[in-house]
Amino acid sequence: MATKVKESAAVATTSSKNGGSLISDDKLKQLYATMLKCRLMEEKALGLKKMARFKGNYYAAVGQEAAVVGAAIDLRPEDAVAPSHRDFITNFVKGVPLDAMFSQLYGRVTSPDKGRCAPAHCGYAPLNIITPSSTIAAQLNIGTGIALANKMLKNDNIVVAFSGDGSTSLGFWHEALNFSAVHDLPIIFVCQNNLWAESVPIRLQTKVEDISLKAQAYGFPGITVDGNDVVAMYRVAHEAIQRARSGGGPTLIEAKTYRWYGHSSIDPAKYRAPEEVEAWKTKDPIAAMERYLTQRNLFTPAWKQQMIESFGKELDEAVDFAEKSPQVEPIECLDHVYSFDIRGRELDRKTRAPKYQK
Amino acid sequence: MATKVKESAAVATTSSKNGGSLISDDKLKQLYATMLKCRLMEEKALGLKKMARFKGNYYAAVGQEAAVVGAAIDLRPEDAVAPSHRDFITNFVKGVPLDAMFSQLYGRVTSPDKGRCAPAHCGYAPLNIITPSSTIAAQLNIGTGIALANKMLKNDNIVVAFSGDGSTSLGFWHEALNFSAVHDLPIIFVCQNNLWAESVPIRLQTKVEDISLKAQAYGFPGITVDGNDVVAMYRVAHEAIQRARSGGGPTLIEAKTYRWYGHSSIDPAKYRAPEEVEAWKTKDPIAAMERYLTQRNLFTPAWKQQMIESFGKELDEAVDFAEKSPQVEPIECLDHVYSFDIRGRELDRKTRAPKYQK
Amino acid sequence: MPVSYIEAIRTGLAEEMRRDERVYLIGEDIGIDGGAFKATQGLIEEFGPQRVIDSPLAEGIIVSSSIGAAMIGMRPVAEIQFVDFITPAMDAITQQAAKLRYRSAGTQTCPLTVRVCYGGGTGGGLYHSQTNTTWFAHEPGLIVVAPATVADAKGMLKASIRQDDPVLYFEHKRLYRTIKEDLPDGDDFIADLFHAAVRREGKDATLVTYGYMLQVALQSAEKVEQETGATIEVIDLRVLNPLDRDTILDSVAKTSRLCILQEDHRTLGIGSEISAIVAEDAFDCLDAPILRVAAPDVPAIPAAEPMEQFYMPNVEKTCAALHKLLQY
Amino acid sequence: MPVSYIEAIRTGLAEEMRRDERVYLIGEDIGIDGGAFKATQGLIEEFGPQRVIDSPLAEGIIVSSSIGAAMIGMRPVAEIQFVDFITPAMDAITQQAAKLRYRSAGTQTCPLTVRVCYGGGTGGGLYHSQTNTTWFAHEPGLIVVAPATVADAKGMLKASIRQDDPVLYFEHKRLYRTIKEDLPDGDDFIADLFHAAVRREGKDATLVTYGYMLQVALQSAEKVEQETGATIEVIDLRVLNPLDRDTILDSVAKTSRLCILQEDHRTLGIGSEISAIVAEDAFDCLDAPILRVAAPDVPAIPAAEPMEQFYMPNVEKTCAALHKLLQY
Ligand SMILES: Cc1ncc(C[n+]2csc(CCOP(=O)(O)OP(=O)(O)O)c2C)c(N)n1
Ligand SMILES: Cc1ncc(C[n+]2csc(CCOP(=O)(O)OP(=O)(O)O)c2C)c(N)n1
Ligand SMILES: [Mg+2]
Ligand SMILES: [Mg+2]
Repeated sequence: MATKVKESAAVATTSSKNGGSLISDDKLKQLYATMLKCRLMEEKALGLKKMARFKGNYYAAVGQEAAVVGAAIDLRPEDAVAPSHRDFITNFVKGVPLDAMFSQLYGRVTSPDKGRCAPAHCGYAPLNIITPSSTIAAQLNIGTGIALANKMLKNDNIVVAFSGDGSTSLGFWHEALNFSAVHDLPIIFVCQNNLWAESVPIRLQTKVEDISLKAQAYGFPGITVDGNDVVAMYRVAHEAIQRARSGGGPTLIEAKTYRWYGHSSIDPAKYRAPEEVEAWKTKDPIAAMERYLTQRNLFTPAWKQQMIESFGKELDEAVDFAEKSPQVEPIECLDHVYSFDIRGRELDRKTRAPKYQK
Repeated sequence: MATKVKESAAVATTSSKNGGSLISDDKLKQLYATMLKCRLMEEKALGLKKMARFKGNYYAAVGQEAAVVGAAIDLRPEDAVAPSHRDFITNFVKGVPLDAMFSQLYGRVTSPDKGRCAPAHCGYAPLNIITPSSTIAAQLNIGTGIALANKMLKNDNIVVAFSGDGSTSLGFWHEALNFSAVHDLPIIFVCQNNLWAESVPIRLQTKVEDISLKAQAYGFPGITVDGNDVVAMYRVAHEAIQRARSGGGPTLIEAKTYRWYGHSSIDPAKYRAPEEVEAWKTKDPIAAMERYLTQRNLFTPAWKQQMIESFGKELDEAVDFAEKSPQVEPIECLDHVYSFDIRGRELDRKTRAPKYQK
Repeated sequence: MPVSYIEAIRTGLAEEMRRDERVYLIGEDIGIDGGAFKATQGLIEEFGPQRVIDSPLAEGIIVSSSIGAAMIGMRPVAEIQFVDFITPAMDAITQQAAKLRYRSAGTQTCPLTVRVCYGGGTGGGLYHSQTNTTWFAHEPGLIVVAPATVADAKGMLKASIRQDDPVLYFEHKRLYRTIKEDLPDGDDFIADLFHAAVRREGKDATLVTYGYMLQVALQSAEKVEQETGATIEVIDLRVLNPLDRDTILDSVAKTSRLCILQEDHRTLGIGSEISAIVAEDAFDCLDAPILRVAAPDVPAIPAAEPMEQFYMPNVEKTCAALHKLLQY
Repeated sequence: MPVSYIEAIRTGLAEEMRRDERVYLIGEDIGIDGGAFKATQGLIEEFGPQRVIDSPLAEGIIVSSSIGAAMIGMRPVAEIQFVDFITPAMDAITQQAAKLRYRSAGTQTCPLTVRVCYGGGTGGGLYHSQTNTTWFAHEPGLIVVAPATVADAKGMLKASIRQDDPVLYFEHKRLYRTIKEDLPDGDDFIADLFHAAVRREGKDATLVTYGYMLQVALQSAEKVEQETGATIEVIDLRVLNPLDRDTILDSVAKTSRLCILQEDHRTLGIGSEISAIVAEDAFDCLDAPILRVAAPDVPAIPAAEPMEQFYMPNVEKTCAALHKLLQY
């Protein structure tokens, strides 16, 4: 099986190996707008975090928006997304209401998980976004199972599973990719190689330069993309999604990118050279797309400004909604353990008869 | 890093990329003799098994001797071997006394593990053979740790770690190879691809044809060898061992081979077509080497006959030794749990004071 | 006609697969080979390789893929060939399956069944004899069952498959072909998944057990009655998580004496929790210490027969404990 | 000068590394970053990247490579960043480390230390708050320790590194910076690895606990004494496997009343075994049921504060249990 590595992104909007159509102007604008909103949302979240308005740790993807937006923007509601800890924004791209997302940050009763998970670990059942655990790479394996079921059910839904460079060292990563290959499953593995796993540089993670190469071990295509080029990312993801939908099996997409901030909201990231950070900031995916749209006469500062303002308002409303939402009741700690209720069992230990029954 | 796949074995005795010396006649004869003895030993073991002279399951490598012998024959006592369930004969190749090996089959007090493990799970501390667990691939990870320690200790000892095609699907396999690569460890992974993992054919294990390809994911050489050609196997292992000893890092050797019998002594192996088995029997590594030695005037039927007889006697003596060796005492069940004794703790529960101390 | 424990498993699987298209099987060697113990023999012929999947050798993905499939409506039945090899699936079971419903506040669930072959006493040695039920009985969110009879083997398996929670179904390899029972006809034979069962009534002491040890318990009770006239109530736990406190407490209220029999080694076996429940909630009923008949605290069951026998709880050891209890 | 729990860990590591060249550290982010909680800060500067290894993100190989290295004479100290992520190392720990000595009849051993960061009450949510001590306390062949004081944090760590068995060293994240103690000088300060400790003498009831809960236990004992005059003996288990039965039984022989306090959820927590030991071996001493103060049986600690507080055992819940016990 042919394995592509490092397809150039430059030609992405004007040609496609498989003969796909050109990307419409509307789509280009939508890609930009979505990235911008993701950025605004996460900067908002970080600001709130700094003011200690919500608790727990947040993992920002600022700088990596192109990879997420390019991969997830065209997904259908029925398609599943398997996010990692850093993919809070996949929820937004897929269409989760902001109220729900900010309630997640605040751990309120209005959050999809009713206050159980850490702030960034957001899932959403109605749109088939797996509620993430923290176990690195575990989402890939569950995603693989969804893809298996899609295949069994003979529908054309697909799965997009996100992970980071660090995740590639874990056995789980390997088992998911290998299994997907053996069964030709409709799944796309998007590995956001941001060069660091917490404080560990990629050279201590793997001996290979391009993670996409690892797909060769499984016998399906792997491709390295400039993960800060949303158009390239979109194009490559589009092809992979088409392949998956039509029974062509999995693809591994390595998006080379960079996180601007620390691993999480408590990490000053002193292990990275300031020059490295600065160099990557000049490759800001949003600024790059802005230049690109400007060249194509698709961009005006007014349009951007208007978006910043109107989306800013939406964010404020969502924050307001979250902050006004009630805390969960302490006793809800006992809910959703099983399909049956355990409150009686736990609360009144003298009432011995379990409250559940079949 | 260059990755070699499917180097031809035909040229193995007459040339070597790295300029190694030709293989001596003595070594060629030793390779043959060792394979023959391994075969005789396992046929003996299977015969005893059939007569129910010892208990538990035995996993024969009959048909695969070339892969094991070629890889392990030149190892030093200080080099470690990490055997899988099917690599009982690595013990013999490395020099473990037959008495100890047959005591292992019989689970007697004279066995290296004093009757604890299943018959084929033989290790031997004095020669650095890891006592295997049954967990598939786990030996690779422990072997990797030994290689790490060798590197830290700055000695030139190496590790040869055996596994099967089935093992490649497990996360453990991946973690071991990746870690070895990152740290350039002195370890050789010998994957005996015998096309089946119990009843599961290789196509349900992996989508790639050559397991050696998987080394690309880790950035070190992988090579496919005719695992029934002991000379080719020896040559390739020799190169890999030299690389490892001199700090060149790991190598993955895929030995394509075949097990003649069932997965274990209770498996009739009905899942395989009889034609497949017959075809592979014509590729008997011992017969092939016999022809090769004959061409080179290094073989006489008398030599073989003499070996069969004298080694047969050795085997009989070892069986006799094992059968006459005492059973373990029941109470030894309580030994070797910790570095301190727990007999007192377990036997007399009224004596509360633990018998151990620092 | 009496059927064996393993036949009960096989027909249970077949019936559920016929009843519900969403049920499929996945595991190592379960297809063409019909499983290491032949529990799935013939199923690939009837249902094809799409529904009887010979998986790659990777317990992690066997379970975790089943979680994903279950999330979107399938009813997977995963097989772990030997519980000794369940460790690669530890994350999938304890961190994913057990916690998915909880972490998504009930919006995402994974109704899967994991069939786990366990148990010793067959000479399998360290890595083909383990029990390991504690790891999972300790995890809220999982239902853990361990059928000890043929009727339960079938009825609880079918119930597990239909249950909307992840179920670990522990089947004891030594029961596969050693016990036979007549079973009710028809495929609507579903066993309760939540209660322990009194397998033998008695008034002088309660003996709690599960799995293969039920056989040992019944024989011991019989023997002790013959020897002393005392009657021993034998309780088969059936469900290891969440535990049915009632049946145990009610029995101890009647007998005032409790002995627990487990194949697992002593420390933190299931018996520890049973003992703790009774010492907490039925202390006043007790007339004697709570005794445990268990294997010694060693890492696993050695292969050599003398040590295996030393290890395994048996009728002799159980009777000795019962005598001690009755004489107290 | 009083030092904190985490400083004690750091200096313990440094001293052992200075003392013995074979000691090395391996784990995620332990090098340049000095660890997720800064337990290893400064060590890579002193000992270099050969002895302070920033490993790939793979707990399995972190532990299993340490087993191999230990086999041939090294003294590895592996770090598990959060016990919530120990599952990938489940095979390495329970099937390899715990059983290597046994399966080789003592000819192959692995003296390694695994430092495991655990515990809740810091808002970490489901996957940064777990306890999971049961899985390992249930495995003979492993030594499992859980220091609750600064002196033990240092002394038991050093003892673990020198011990010829695999040791799991559970360090509670909530203790890192909340407790401080003066410590004896010098690097020969080694703590006992085998016994529980009486942290507070008493005669009216015994309260057994470990880890962070020792703080809660001591406060509760104090409060109950103020309220009722009753004195509570507080036992810090220190070692979770193999358990020190003596100290517990001796205390109960004196007090006749036992309460167990654990952060873990109730079912099959360490408390179950403590209870079972006492119900078995000190029944006659008991004047009251054995009570357990434990978290409810839910999959893990939720992040939102109201639920976290509902979950966590605390002084109030402990005092309520002690009152009940004393009034019995
Ligand atoms: C199995 C496991 N081990 C350790 C951790 C702790 N941890 C959380 S994120 C992280 C680094 C992840 O790196 P990468 O996969 O590159 O993703 P990134 O954070 O760069 O997006 C680590 C070590 C975890 N969550 N799961
Ligand atoms: C983790 C684990 N899962 C399952 C098994 C059961 N088992 C033993 S050998 C085997 C097949 C191994 O196949 P392969 O790696 O190709 O080695 P071969 O037997 O062909 O030499 C299986 C499934 C095991 N020992 N360990
Ligand atoms: Mg990263
Ligand atoms: Mg094989």
